[in-house]
Amino acid sequence: MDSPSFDIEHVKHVIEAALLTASEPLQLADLKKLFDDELDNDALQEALTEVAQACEGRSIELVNVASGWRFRTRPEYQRFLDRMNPQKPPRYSRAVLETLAIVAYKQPVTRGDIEDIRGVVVSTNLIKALEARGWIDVVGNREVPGRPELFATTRQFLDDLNLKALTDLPPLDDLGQLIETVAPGARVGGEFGAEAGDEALSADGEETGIDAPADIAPETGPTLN
Amino acid sequence: MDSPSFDIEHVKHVIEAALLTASEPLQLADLKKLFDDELDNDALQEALTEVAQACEGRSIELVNVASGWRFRTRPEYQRFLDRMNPQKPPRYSRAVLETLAIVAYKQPVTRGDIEDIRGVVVSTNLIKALEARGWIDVVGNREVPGRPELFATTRQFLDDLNLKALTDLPPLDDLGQLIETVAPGARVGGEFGAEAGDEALSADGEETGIDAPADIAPETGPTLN
Amino acid sequence: MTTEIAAPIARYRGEPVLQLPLDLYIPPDALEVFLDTFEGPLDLLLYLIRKHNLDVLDIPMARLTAQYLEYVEVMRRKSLELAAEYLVMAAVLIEIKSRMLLPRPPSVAPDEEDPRAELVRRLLVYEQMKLAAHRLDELPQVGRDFMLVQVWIDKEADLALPSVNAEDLHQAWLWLLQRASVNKHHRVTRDQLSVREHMTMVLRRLQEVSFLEFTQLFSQEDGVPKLVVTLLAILELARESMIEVTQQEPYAPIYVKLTHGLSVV
Repeated sequence: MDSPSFDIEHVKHVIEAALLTASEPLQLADLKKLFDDELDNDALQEALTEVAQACEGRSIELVNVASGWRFRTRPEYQRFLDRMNPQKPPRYSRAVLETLAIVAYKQPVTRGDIEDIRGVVVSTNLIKALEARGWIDVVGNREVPGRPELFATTRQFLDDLNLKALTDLPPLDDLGQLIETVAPGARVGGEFGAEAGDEALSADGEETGIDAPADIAPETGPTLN
Repeated sequence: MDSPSFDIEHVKHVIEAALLTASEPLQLADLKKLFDDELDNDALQEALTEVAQACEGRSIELVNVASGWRFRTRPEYQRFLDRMNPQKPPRYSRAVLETLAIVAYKQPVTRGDIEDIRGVVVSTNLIKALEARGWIDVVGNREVPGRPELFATTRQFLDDLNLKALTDLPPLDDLGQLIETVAPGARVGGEFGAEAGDEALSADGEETGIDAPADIAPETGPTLN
Repeated sequence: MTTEIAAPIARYRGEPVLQLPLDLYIPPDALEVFLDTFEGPLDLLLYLIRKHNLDVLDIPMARLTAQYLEYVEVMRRKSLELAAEYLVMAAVLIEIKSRMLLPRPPSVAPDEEDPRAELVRRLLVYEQMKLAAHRLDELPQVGRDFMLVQVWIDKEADLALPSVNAEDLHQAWLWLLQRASVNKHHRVTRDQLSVREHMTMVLRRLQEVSFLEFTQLFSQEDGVPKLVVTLLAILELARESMIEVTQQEPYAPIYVKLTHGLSVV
């Protein structure tokens, strides 16, 4: 706003106070409520940028995550903070992490989908632990017999990993690349020659559907193997 | 400290990170734990003074209250923060939740029992806060030197958590499976030669550990564990 | 193979492999641990494939099946608890293997799938998720790799009390387990909780009166389970020196009181 009384220093201080005390990330709409005069997005954005810049070289930084803006400590200070406070969130087992990865990358998924991909039964406790952590929740039911619940990751999951959107997750290896993992020289040809008959498969995997990720995308619904 | 490597800027940044993230005021003794090298009180005090000075003109200030140092918003910013208000209920710190969980699941317990399980000192304030809330109270004393008080959860605790009996609390049997208990390096499932040995050891340790819970739950004998 | 013995046929973890291991040797002591290392049959199969540098698109089924079955057999001999999934996978492998042994007519329809295709697809999808899980775990995480900033607001009127639910306690216990690595030690089951609850109840009753006759702690309306739990609670309290149980002479009434008879707290 071009109101003559617009004082960017004041706006910065108020915004900073709000962000430092908030228990959750704040969105632009929340920040606007701090001021009587209507503040436009540009002015707010400018103030946020300046607040962020003022943190340069300090131990905290202003970040924009899925639910909004918030301050956090820079990871390089964690080792000092750990000395004072030995309490850390649990380091999850592979079972939990694999389940989380499947929900994150294939959402929405049912427990059955997760079991199909992992090839083992997924315990209720495991799902509950991720729900209790606030990282996954039920977003609906799949319309098949039994109407199984569909799980997806939450905004808090993104917030807790300091991400703005699911697209910020590390990209998946594509299946083609996983196939290539074997060095070309390392083929075991000879010994298993007898069985290695069907070159067709390795030559053009496309026909077998191995190279067609569409097959395994969540859209395929309950047929997802 | 006249150590030549003493870097006041670094000390200030670390202290600031600790104070900005602590849920309770910090004492000099707490702050000292942040650093490997012994830091003397003068150096700490100097750093604190400089951190406090750096806040001049900003919306927060560093204050020394009865239980230690903490940042707080300057009162003149309160009216702005009130506008944003959607007062989300505060959350208890992890220390409070863990203490409450121990009293709930292991009652009756002394403060010493809680400290043994948590591995850290339990502050009087924390116990008092739970008593003030009416969730725990003293139900007796253990007949050991010092006659420590025995804490248990109250009827109100059950009411407030909407439980009929303690047995309605979530069972904890297989929670152990959810967390990482092996060395992080073992997760890729690649090589198991060297690591397998270690794990075998810990597997053994676990079994024998069941008979010797003394180090974690001192007065509670084998029969109840 | 034209390769001479000296030339490594593969590199595994940087080590040259001169000869394919003939079998998967599992030290007997490590077996149980070995089983725990895997998240299931897919994980085990992937391990076997990657360890032997097998071509995923051209899996030698006879070899893989033999190794897998050998492994499953050892587990059974050791009477280890073998998850059903492992047996199901054994059946799948055998079925694929036998289908591959069937002669194929030269005029085989082009759309006929390689019997291994479905297994390969599952293995790759699983491997993809396994790697993703690993990377997910490496992302900085709140509370573990960075902290959130929370500055105090000095405000007296703020009386909103934090709320807690049962799941919070569940989560708190997970934190405890993690830190203390006490996983197996703190087995708290419903039964034990019930004893603990009755210990508290007995202590509360003894606070109201200085002592009670043993029998007064029991009520006839209580069912057997409750009577037993109450007795266990009293025994445990006595063992932990929280109460005293006394009897002047045989057959005399038994009295229960707080140790030191203190009802004042």
